[in-house]
Amino acid sequence: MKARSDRLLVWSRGPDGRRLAGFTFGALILALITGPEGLEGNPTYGVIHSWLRPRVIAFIAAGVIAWFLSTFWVRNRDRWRPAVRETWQGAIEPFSDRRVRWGSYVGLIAAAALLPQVISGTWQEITVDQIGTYVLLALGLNVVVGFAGLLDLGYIAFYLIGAYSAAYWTGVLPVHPPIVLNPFWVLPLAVLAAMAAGVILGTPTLRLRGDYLAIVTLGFGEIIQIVANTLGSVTGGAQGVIGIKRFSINVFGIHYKFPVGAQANVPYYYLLLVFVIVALVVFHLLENSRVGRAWTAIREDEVAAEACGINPLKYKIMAFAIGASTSGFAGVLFASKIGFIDPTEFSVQMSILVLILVVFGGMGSLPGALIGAAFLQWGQNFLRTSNYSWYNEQDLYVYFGALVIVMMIFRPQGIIPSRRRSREIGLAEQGIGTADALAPPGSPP
Amino acid sequence: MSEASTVAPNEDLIVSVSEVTLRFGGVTSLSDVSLDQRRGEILSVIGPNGAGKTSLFNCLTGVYEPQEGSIQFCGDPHREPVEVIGRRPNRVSRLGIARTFQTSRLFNALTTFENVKIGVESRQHTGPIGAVLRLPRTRREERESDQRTLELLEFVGLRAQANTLSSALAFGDQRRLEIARALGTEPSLLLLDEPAAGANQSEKAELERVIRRVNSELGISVLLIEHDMRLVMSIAERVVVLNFGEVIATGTPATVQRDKRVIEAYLGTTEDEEAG
Amino acid sequence: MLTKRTIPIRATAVLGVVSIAVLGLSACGSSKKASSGSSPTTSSSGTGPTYTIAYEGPLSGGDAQLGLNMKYAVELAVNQANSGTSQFGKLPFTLKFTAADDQGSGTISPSVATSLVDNSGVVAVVGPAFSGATKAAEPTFSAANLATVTPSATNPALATEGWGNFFRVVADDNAQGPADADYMADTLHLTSVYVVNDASAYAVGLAGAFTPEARAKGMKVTSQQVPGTTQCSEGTGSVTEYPAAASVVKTSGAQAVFYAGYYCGFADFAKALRSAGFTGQLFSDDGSLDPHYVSGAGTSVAAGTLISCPCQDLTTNPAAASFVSQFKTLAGFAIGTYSGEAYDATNTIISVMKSIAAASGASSITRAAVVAGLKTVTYTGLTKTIKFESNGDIAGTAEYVYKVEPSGTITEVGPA
Amino acid sequence: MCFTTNFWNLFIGGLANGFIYALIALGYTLVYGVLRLINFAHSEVFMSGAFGGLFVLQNVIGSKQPSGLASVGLVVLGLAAGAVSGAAVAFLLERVAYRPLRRRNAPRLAFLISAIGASYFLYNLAGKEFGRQPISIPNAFTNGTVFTVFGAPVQTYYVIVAVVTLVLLVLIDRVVALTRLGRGIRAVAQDADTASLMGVNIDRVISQTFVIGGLLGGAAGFLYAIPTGVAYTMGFTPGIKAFTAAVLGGIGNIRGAMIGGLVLGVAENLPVSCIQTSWRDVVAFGILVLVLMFRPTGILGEKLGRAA
Repeated sequence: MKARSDRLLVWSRGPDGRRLAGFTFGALILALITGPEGLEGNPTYGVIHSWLRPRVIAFIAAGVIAWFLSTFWVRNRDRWRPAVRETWQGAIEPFSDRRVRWGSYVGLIAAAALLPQVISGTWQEITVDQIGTYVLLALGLNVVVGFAGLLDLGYIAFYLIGAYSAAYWTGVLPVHPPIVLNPFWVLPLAVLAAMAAGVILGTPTLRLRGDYLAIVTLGFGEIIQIVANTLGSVTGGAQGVIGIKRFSINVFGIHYKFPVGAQANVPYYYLLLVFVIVALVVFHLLENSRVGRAWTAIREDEVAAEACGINPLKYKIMAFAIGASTSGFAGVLFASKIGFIDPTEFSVQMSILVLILVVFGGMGSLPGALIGAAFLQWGQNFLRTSNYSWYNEQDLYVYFGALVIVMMIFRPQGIIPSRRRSREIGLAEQGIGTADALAPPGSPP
Repeated sequence: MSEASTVAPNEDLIVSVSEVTLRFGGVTSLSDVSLDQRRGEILSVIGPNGAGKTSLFNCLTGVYEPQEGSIQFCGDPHREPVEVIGRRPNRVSRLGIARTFQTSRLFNALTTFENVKIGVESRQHTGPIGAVLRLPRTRREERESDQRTLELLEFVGLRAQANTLSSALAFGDQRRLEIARALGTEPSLLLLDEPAAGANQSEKAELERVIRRVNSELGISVLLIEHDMRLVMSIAERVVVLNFGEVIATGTPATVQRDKRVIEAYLGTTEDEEAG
Repeated sequence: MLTKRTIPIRATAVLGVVSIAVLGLSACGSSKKASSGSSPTTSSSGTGPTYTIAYEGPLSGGDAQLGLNMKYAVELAVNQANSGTSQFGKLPFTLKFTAADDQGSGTISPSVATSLVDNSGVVAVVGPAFSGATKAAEPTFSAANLATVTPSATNPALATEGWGNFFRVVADDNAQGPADADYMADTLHLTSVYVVNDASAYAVGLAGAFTPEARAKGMKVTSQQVPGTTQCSEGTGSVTEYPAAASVVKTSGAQAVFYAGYYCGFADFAKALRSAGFTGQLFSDDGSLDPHYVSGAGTSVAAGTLISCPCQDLTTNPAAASFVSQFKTLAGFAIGTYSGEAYDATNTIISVMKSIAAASGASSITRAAVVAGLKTVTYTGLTKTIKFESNGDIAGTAEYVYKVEPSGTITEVGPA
Repeated sequence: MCFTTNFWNLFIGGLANGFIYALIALGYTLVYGVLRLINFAHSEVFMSGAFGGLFVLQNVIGSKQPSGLASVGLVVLGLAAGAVSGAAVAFLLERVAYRPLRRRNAPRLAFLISAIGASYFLYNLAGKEFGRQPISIPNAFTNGTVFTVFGAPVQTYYVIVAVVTLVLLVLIDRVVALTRLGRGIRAVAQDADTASLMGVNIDRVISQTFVIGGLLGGAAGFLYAIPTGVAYTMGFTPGIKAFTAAVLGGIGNIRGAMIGGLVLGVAENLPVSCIQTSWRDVVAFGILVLVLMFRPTGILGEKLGRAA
């Protein structure tokens, strides 16, 4: 009897036992976050009704089944992996042909172009406001976080700058521009403004250790939001700005003004689609250029990169400014689409949301940022519009927070990792290299 | 100052370190260190652990900024020498001083080819705009750097491993890859920090061959920190000995080997090493 | 050059697989939504064609309670009309109710608005509840000429954008601010006031309307912006600012504080004021008309506070007794701020629909007809007589003042 | 001119805030010392401390108004409850969000992101379970003026904050300087690899550091919530402010956290009589940005070993 309980103790501390404990813990957490809301003045209500009700058995059972499957996989991992890899290789084999690859690009673009025709008006709106805009934002943040390894928590400040640029140049702010412009002309100006803000913020702070950068950008984001909200004589203050002009085309005898309201979704969708494709192409070219390699070098070993003649500050500022300008760009699009800016919407939480999208998709991976952002934003809106009894919109960030922790523990490279990134993370786990630019310069690798 | 008086005497010096003192808090790491290296020379810096050899390298490459002294570097004999102190490492690299590290610091997640290419590209000018628009210059630079990278890999004997992850290379290959990456930055002076540390005999022989060829075929001056005395004696033309941050002897390998203070310093460390 | 080739291959493959999945899922999502929309059809349970009256407002998030106050009132009005026992008698059409949650947010409300516009059965919307959400959603409603009657969005700018479909059954902040100033000067006979706004859109507008009128009445006005805090859902400021701001208010020697903002921040600020030794009158706006103000500040601090609202307390109104009790049955809680306004807004819409049906048949009720009808309607509701000006604002400016009793209950004192 | 009108009022209020910032900042500083990592989720440790104190006091204090010795006991009880809740959350946090990453030697970016995820998870979960309205803490003592400084009243609450903070700070300073646990923390802070070679159990030291930080953060949460009530979102701003204080004093430096907290508390409060209160947080964040730009090592420099 004694020996048996000893064996159990040993087993429970072994890998299988620890995994079982982990899965059970996860199941309990899941039971809690999908459980009922707590009641005001009765703090234990939610906990009791999540854990001391029969439904918890289902969760624990699911946890144990998941543990069982995972044990099964772990036992046979080495045997199955080659087969999985081979199947995967077989599946992507045709794409090594240039024609197939380009064909699939064209197919995807065509599918994306047809998308608005097959979805309802609500989903057109969501696709533009909630998915397309955030895809663009995630692609930009991916340059900062993924390519250069810098944690920017004030990313939305640049979005705000873009949005207010649109408001300024279309003449609806209390301060008036020298000339009123079509938003198409505002795009480059907003990009410049956001880029300038990025450079001004980045130049002094990017010299710092990486984790300080996170805090400084967080502070910067707050300051920008407070300024927009408070400086009423310039920004319109807390009342926000209303009546921002829409895009219009007025060349070669074509006169087209983007419509208002629900009719605006389709034209804005195509506009966004074009910009997302442009961003993908631009960032792909950058990643595989001298600039992209310099970012990788800095991310991996800043001291060695400097010794190779790379100016880390220059490239960090570059990444920061490129990310900022993408954000500013998206800000113009969104402000002009909605026609209204509410400064309180540009909160830290929105910066964090974009970060979550990038982390989920895969830092440093363009398809990751694209699909991760699209998928999470789609899922979030799907849940919001579906009214499931177990899902409460207010608990979104409970799920997102848990998702981020789980990703960091089990799949830090994201769902669609960049090949470089996952190599770096793999190597860092073996104690080689740092995989980000956060280590203080001069510290040993 | 007339041109004749400054340039003429230094014409054959690639680097001239004079009276450099480096302190960290209360600890003096280098004290009044002076040394000259002739153009085209292989000079070796030796000394026991903690003597300040790597600190000297870090001063020469801009990682540390010494409190006193001056380091004059003259990469091009037709130009005036320039001060190294006060420049960031990447500026120093541009001047033409390249280095390797005591424990190799390769970009581990990149391939052998990409590692060297990063070095080669430091002399190029493609910026984000060029990279995105694929300007003619960008494409030309890409072709040139690919070409040059392959040449350098050939030179150090790693062409066959071009597609291997640098972290997957054998130890000796990693050392040579680091040299190739450094050579990519087109240096006129190459600093090697204990390249043979931890290498086996055949790897050492291969390294020695590469260092000689760097010196003779590419005409690059080499400043070498090394513990392996056999290697130092066989390839260094002159040797500088550091101990406790001070230069205690300078001369040909043969004279230095007989110097009494050098012997003392080394015997002293041997005991320390046994104790620690 | 050497490894480059492999990366895009992998990327493309994944791109392909996953985006097809996403496309598929989006389509699923859309089909689900599309099927929930319904056209006017003959319903078996009711008579005549079926039309939907929608409610848009926050049903989740920090402001959910306010949204629920209105949602159940709208639902109740629709149920009563369908039952045939309401003031309208038996109607020649059947009503449906649908509620849409915009969380009070301007980023979500456009998509919520689009979903209501897409639902061709919807002939009128009660809401949006919040001014920011209204500003963002109204272009969509306006393009579809779908009438929106808001029971609670009081931002004056809403009536100036030329949205022909916009109506509201409450007085805007430009009416409330001066009314409050008049009340303080004429009824309370105060000569100095410290105006504090919580930096929200609503508070800034209200404080801006209050100040000139108070000055015109000869009061000495000092003002300060003390942002709502992260303690509450509205703000970005920190609670530690309240003691500092309160000591500044105390030193100014003002007789009263007019707090423009919401109950959550007001509760903390009131505590800080009393703690700093300020003994003057506390006065706030409809954002503070909530029992949570009393529970947050504590009864001893809150007692004596005056709160103004363009809304009327129906619990003491005998004509509203049945509304009050039926609301309680439906919602499970008592009527709250803007319940009565939402009820009146819904009934106004129903009365318009009834007269359209009477004039040209139940099948001729269209969105455009409802908008046209609302422009000329006169309807006597529980809270006031509803008649709209040409810009959609309510005619007349009814303001009421409430007081926190020593027991902690909030009662209406009378019109401002 | 405006600067002088409320000077002492604002100064005293600022000091009280500063003491609380200092307590929270210690949590950042200690964790930073051993892990070289900003524990973004520390603000949620602080929040859970406030909830812990609240629930215990709600159950202990009925409708009556306590006074005298009962008040002292209740404040100590609330502090203890807060500290224990904070420590429990900090312990779990380290186990779930940090330890698995450390085991894998994950990149630092992963730690920061995991911490942000943990922060969002914790405070939103608290909102879900405990309600999203702020809840007042029942009065454990009668708040009145104890004495005045240049005409500015110093209230009971301020005195409690100052006394509690000073006692805790001295305690921690001594613990780190004198005990075996403190030696472990200092050893890991100076050089984790060497410490582990010398037989220090790094996992345990890190866990203990989180627990100590959690104790202080939880106690601070309770103190903070006495006048303002408890809300699930309450951690964010004091968290950033305390981090600023830690950086200001020199992160990794225990006495620095104290000085940084007081300096920040006073510095952000004093301008309030001259500017709109809206700009107060801009002042605090501005200080952070300036410090990081011009003296990233803070007032006292950063070294856990040296100062302790």
